[in-house]
Amino acid sequence: MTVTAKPPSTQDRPAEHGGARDSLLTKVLVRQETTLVLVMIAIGVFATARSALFLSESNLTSILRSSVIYFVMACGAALLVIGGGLDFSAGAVFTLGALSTCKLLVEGVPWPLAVPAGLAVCCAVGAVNFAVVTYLHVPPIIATLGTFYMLTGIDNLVTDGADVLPLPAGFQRVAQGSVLGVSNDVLIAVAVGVLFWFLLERTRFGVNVRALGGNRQAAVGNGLRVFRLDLALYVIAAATAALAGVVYSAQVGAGQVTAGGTSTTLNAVTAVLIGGVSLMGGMGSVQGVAVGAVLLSLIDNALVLTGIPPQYNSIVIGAILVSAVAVDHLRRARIYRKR
Amino acid sequence: MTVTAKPPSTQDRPAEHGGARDSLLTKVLVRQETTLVLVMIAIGVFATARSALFLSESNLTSILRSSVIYFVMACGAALLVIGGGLDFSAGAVFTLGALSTCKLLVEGVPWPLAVPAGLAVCCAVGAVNFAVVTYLHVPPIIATLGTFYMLTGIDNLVTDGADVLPLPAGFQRVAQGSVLGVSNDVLIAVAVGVLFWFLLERTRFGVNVRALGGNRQAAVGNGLRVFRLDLALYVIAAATAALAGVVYSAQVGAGQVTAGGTSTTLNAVTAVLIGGVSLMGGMGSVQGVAVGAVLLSLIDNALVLTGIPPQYNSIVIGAILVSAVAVDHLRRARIYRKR
Amino acid sequence: ADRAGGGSSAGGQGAMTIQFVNPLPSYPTWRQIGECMADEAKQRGADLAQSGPTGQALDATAMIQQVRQATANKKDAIITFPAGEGFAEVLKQAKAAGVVTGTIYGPGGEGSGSDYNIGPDWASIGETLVGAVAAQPGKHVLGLVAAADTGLGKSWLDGVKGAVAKTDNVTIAGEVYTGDDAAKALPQVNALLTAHPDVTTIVTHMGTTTPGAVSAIKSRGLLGRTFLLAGGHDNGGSEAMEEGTANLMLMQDVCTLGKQLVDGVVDVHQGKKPAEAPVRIQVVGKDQVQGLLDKGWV
Amino acid sequence: MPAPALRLRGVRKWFGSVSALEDVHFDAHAGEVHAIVGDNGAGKSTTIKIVAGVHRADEGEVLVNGEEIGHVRSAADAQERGIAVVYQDLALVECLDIAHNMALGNLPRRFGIVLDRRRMEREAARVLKDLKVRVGDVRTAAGLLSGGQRQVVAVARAVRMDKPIMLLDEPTAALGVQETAHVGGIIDELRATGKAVVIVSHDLDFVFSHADRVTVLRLGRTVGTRRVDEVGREEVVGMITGAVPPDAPHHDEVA
Amino acid sequence: MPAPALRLRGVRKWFGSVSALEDVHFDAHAGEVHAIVGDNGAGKSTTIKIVAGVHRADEGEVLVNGEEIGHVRSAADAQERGIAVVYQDLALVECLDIAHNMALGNLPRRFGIVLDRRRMEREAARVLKDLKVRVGDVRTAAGLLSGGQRQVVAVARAVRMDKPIMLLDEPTAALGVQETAHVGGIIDELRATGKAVVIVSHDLDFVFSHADRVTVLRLGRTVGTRRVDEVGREEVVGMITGAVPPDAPHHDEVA
Ligand SMILES: Nc1ncnc2c1ncn2[C@@H]1O[C@H](COP(=O)(O)OP(=O)(O)OP(=O)(O)O)[C@@H](O)[C@H]1O
Ligand SMILES: Nc1ncnc2c1ncn2[C@@H]1O[C@H](COP(=O)(O)OP(=O)(O)OP(=O)(O)O)[C@@H](O)[C@H]1O
Ligand SMILES: [Mg+2]
Ligand SMILES: [Mg+2]
Repeated sequence: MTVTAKPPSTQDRPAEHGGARDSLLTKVLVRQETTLVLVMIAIGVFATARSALFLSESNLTSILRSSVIYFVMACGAALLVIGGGLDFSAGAVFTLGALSTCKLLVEGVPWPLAVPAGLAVCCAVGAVNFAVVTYLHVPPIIATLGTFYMLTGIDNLVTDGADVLPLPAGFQRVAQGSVLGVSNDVLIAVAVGVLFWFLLERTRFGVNVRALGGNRQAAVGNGLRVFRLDLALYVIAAATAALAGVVYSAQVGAGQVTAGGTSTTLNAVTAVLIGGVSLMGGMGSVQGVAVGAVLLSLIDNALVLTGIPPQYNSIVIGAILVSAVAVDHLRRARIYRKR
Repeated sequence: MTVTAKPPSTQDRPAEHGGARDSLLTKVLVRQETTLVLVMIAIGVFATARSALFLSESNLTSILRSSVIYFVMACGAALLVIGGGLDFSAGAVFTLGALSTCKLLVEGVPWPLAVPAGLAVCCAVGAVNFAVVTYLHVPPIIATLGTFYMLTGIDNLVTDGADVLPLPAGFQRVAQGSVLGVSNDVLIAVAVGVLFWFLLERTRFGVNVRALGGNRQAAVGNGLRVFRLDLALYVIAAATAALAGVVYSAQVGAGQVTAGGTSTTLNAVTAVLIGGVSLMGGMGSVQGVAVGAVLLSLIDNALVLTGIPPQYNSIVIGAILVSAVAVDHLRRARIYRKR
Repeated sequence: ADRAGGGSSAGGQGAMTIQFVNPLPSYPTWRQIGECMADEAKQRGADLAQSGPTGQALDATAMIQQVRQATANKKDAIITFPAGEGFAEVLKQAKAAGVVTGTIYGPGGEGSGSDYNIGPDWASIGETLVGAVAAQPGKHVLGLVAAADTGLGKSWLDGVKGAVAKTDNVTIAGEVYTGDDAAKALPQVNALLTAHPDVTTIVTHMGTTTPGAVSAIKSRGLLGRTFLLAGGHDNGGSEAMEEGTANLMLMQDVCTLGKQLVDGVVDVHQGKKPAEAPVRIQVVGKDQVQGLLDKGWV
Repeated sequence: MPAPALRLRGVRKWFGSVSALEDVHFDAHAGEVHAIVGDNGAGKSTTIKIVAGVHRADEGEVLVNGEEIGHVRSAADAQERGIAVVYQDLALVECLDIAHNMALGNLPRRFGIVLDRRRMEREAARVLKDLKVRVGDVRTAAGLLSGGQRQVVAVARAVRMDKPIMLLDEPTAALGVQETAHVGGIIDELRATGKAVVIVSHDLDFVFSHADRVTVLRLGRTVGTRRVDEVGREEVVGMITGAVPPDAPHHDEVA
Repeated sequence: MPAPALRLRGVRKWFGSVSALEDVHFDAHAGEVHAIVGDNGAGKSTTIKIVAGVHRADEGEVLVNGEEIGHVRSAADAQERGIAVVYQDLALVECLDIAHNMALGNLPRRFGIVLDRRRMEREAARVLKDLKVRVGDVRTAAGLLSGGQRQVVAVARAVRMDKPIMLLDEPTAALGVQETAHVGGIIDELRATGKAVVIVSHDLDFVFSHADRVTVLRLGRTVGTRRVDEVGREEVVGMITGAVPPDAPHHDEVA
């Protein structure tokens, strides 16, 4: 097996034996987010060429605002996936959070009470997911799929299948108002993002979650309180799904029974995965998820603005998803090019 | 840590140090299928009590016939999952297989040619999935999700969104005819089931697939041709999804653009998981998948026959899914009871 | 009016911009509505862009996002199918931003957020369906097939149930849901017919049910005893009428509906009062189908 | 003589219908190195895991400092009761770096909640330096290390935990000559600081030069415990292979 | 003297920007046991994996029987070219049983396609018996075995493959005294049957009693190769630690 007989050229080798770390530039360049941002820029250039409206402030805001839902939901989902779990029920929890909050709102409960109450209901659902997985030993997907079905039924029963509205203006301002020109829903997303970034990157909890997802047996053996971590993860995933539902209700001014469901779960999971979180656990970042969520709503938006017939939407979306990740791999391989 | 000071009672301990294997009875008892069959019997008893029609031959046949679709699709999906992969595109491949076959049929191509052609198209899709995963290093879920989106678009474009019909009677008999009183679609499912059981349990290929899913690195190191295995798995998964689509078309006598999609993927994956196949790879059986598929259509059928208001359907489905697996765990724990 | 955008290449400066948020852009009926709208918009000098959710199923969330995007992009008018009560609020948000709103098959009226609605509401669709069945001689037992007990499915179920209550020769034996999953049509209709062998007519709001229902009726040997009320000529509706598994078909003049909707929205934009449009939906027997098809009905 | 730091009595363990431990007993004292030796599959790792809280004994007692410590339900409990472990399979998280792995279960923090990454890396580097170990940068992911480097990280983690009872399951199996000598030195130091060190090893040279007592397991049973300075290598090998019969059953303290 | 069964020349390997091998060369001959020793992280396992086809060398040559064998792109290729391997991490499939693991990559079959399970189990039991190894039933899942039992299975797998070149990466690290002696015996037998056996080990006693030649790696470079009967233990340790300077660079056959 003669691989090559070319003499070694040392200049492009920064490394000593077993030592060497990558430069900061390399570190930034090899991140998946960087690729996704490049893909976003490419889409943006294309969309701008087809419609001047794309770069208008109101359009960019609208992209951001529609990504808020995916992102908030994806934050909790990402944390759970990094911790080695999976929550299929998120789409139904989204609806449950929205509906239970809106039910209270139309009954006259002021929103500062109704929102926490709605979230609390969903946290309880998260705890049930945890209990079913942990104590009844049901694999996470089946457990949360079961919860998904049950909640879908409950969501419908509770509302009798009808959307819940009208919602008080005060509540709608939670998403529709703005502070210093930035709309509230975007602010909420930023706050959630910062919180999750902090949790994941700067706390013991974050490290423990990565350890749990990276090697559950090692986490157990090294004395992590894995049940507590699991509980926290399922509850957090449910809470962000519910919060996304609440924000969505405030955005559209109604508690929609038909919002959420499989497609919402799918979108959040897509944002998580495209953002570089590994289903194998342990790996991923909030920045990646943020870029993934914005990319998804950017694609949706650009498809409308560029006037591509909607029949072609799904082809374009599929192609972009796959090529974004594929390009990412090729870029990295180039950076670490084999001699 | 005093666990217990009770003197050892040896009689219920079949084992010697590090030795001891379980008896055949224990082996049957601990299987997940056994639990699922018990759950099915329980549902059957309940349904019969509410409606004598449940046990009618035509109803039981109709349960079996509707499980055929899930089962055929789930066979390939299960093999792929056992081999450590995942195919999200199956729902769209289902549609593609049905549509491409039906397109050929309405153009006058006889079914013994049209069906293989339709399947071949889908096998090519499976090969594309493999290539994207292997050579572009896109994680399986994103790759197959991308394929899913793209095929959804292509399915629509090809048919202009309209169902493809009428189909020749000869083709419809492929599913609707019967041999010795057993309808053809059930016979197809049995044949597929036997083939996959044989593949998984009695061939080198099956062992290699389990090894690949159980520990990919070990499979590579031990000299398995992992790329070939991957290719085979993706192609097989696509082929069964397409075959399921073809059989479905023959059942209803139309190539429906709207059949397949996310919900079909979800149903097949549910059958796979509830049947005891682990998403972690390596573990699972065709028998389990068969029982899982029948259970799903049994639940749907029993819900209608027992006259449970359809609003409660999804609650009942969710509850049965979770409890079937939970009961399974409890049963096993009892069998291997701790002293 | 604002500057043209959103995929307009033809529309010049000052042309009215209309966004049609199509619920099912790949579905033939809805695609036809979109095409007719685009033709009419061109006639009226407006610029109509079309968008819609990805995938096969109706996705209210994605539609609402697109309504909001069109509002943010300051379209002159937004047209959509309000698939649920929740659309009222986003349409109101659009109106508040100065956008003219038009709906098809919506509830219409003050609270709907719609400046101009066209097409019957679900109560009158239900009456049309049930009325046609009741007009046939004898007693009729309905088996209902709906997507779900929410959104569109629920509106339809409520309409049908309300209408049945007003007749004396029509009853409902049972209902099943398919979750808009075509592959569920066959087993669900099979189970429905097993549980309620007395069903004479299968009624559904989903064209996707047709092949499954037809297959179930035939395979159970109920040809001539149980009929499908076909939900349009696509999906094998015409063939079912031909072979006798279906005895009635719901038909609509969707193209005219679409054109009138565009006219109405343009009129509102120009400050004119739009014309009331007649209801163009009918349930017909086998002999009338071809005539209506020739007139552009589907 | 004070109560032993760690005492096992009649410990049994079943995995399903497989019996892994039949009757394990030994006493490990503070300030002593207690070796556990035995054939492959004798039950050494299972014993360690029971003490570590990973498995629960089906029968028998595990006492820390002479106290029944109630149910230790998890490794976290065991850790709180003063037990640090190096597992035979090392139990490293491959996607985390060396510093994180070394601090796992006891991450340093500032201001109550913020992870003190700087301190964590400093501590990791210091412990590794104390161990005279070269594994490159502490920010290298554990999954990229060589077999021996991983083992060193696992040992360093246990040392950093600084608990009164240390359980080391084959801590030198993958180590080179020098590194093995370093770890021997560390074990001597741990004994000098008064810790009870329990070490599982197949390397009898290592056992004879660092341990004070040695307990031999065979087929899930304690064959006997000896003071290293009172026993010959042949006798230990005989006990391992079964050539020397097990000590008479008894339930008092040994040695 | 015939061409060496296995020859490495100037092999280099980078992982990203980390250099694992700088210049590795040695010759292993049929009918000889060739030991590779070196500090932790010296590059022994990386060398083995390159020969095994798991990694590809960035530079340098790997020759089997004096022939450039072209690109070995995978372990499957290497296996076809007559190489059997025991990896340091063993590479067992935990969910498969012992018999399956031992036959992996070379499952016996009947009638062309049917897996011959009976024969597979019989062969596994026979090989294990030949190795005088007790791991219980060959139908036990590998994941349930003790560390040493796994290692025995991995070694048995390589023996069962019966290839002319055997690479053993630390095959006795987890083994007890008796089992280590058994494996030593196996290695002697393999040599006697004319195989080229390459063995990585930290156990210098083992190396000195079973190997014919020993190559020392240090920091990814070959320091030198010696005949075991011509070198002292101190010299080898000195080469490992760097106390003895590396041999002058050369590109001809050694020893
Ligand atoms: N996949 C990899 N990615 C990055 N670095 C690696 C990888 N594999 C090995 N290395 C590095 O290469 C060097 C040599 O590793 P190798 O496993 O060959 O050592 P070794 O001689 O087998 O050591 P040990 O005796 O500890 O097993 C080490 O510094 C290790 O960290
Ligand atoms: N989780 C388990 N399930 C079933 N059997 C097990 C399990 N863990 C260990 N065993 C069995 O228990 C016995 C003792 O295993 P243990 O790992 O304690 O041995 P050991 O003394 O550490 O051996 P080694 O020196 O090889 O590491 C073995 O026969 C093993 O197969
Ligand atoms: Mg052990
Ligand atoms: Mg090594």
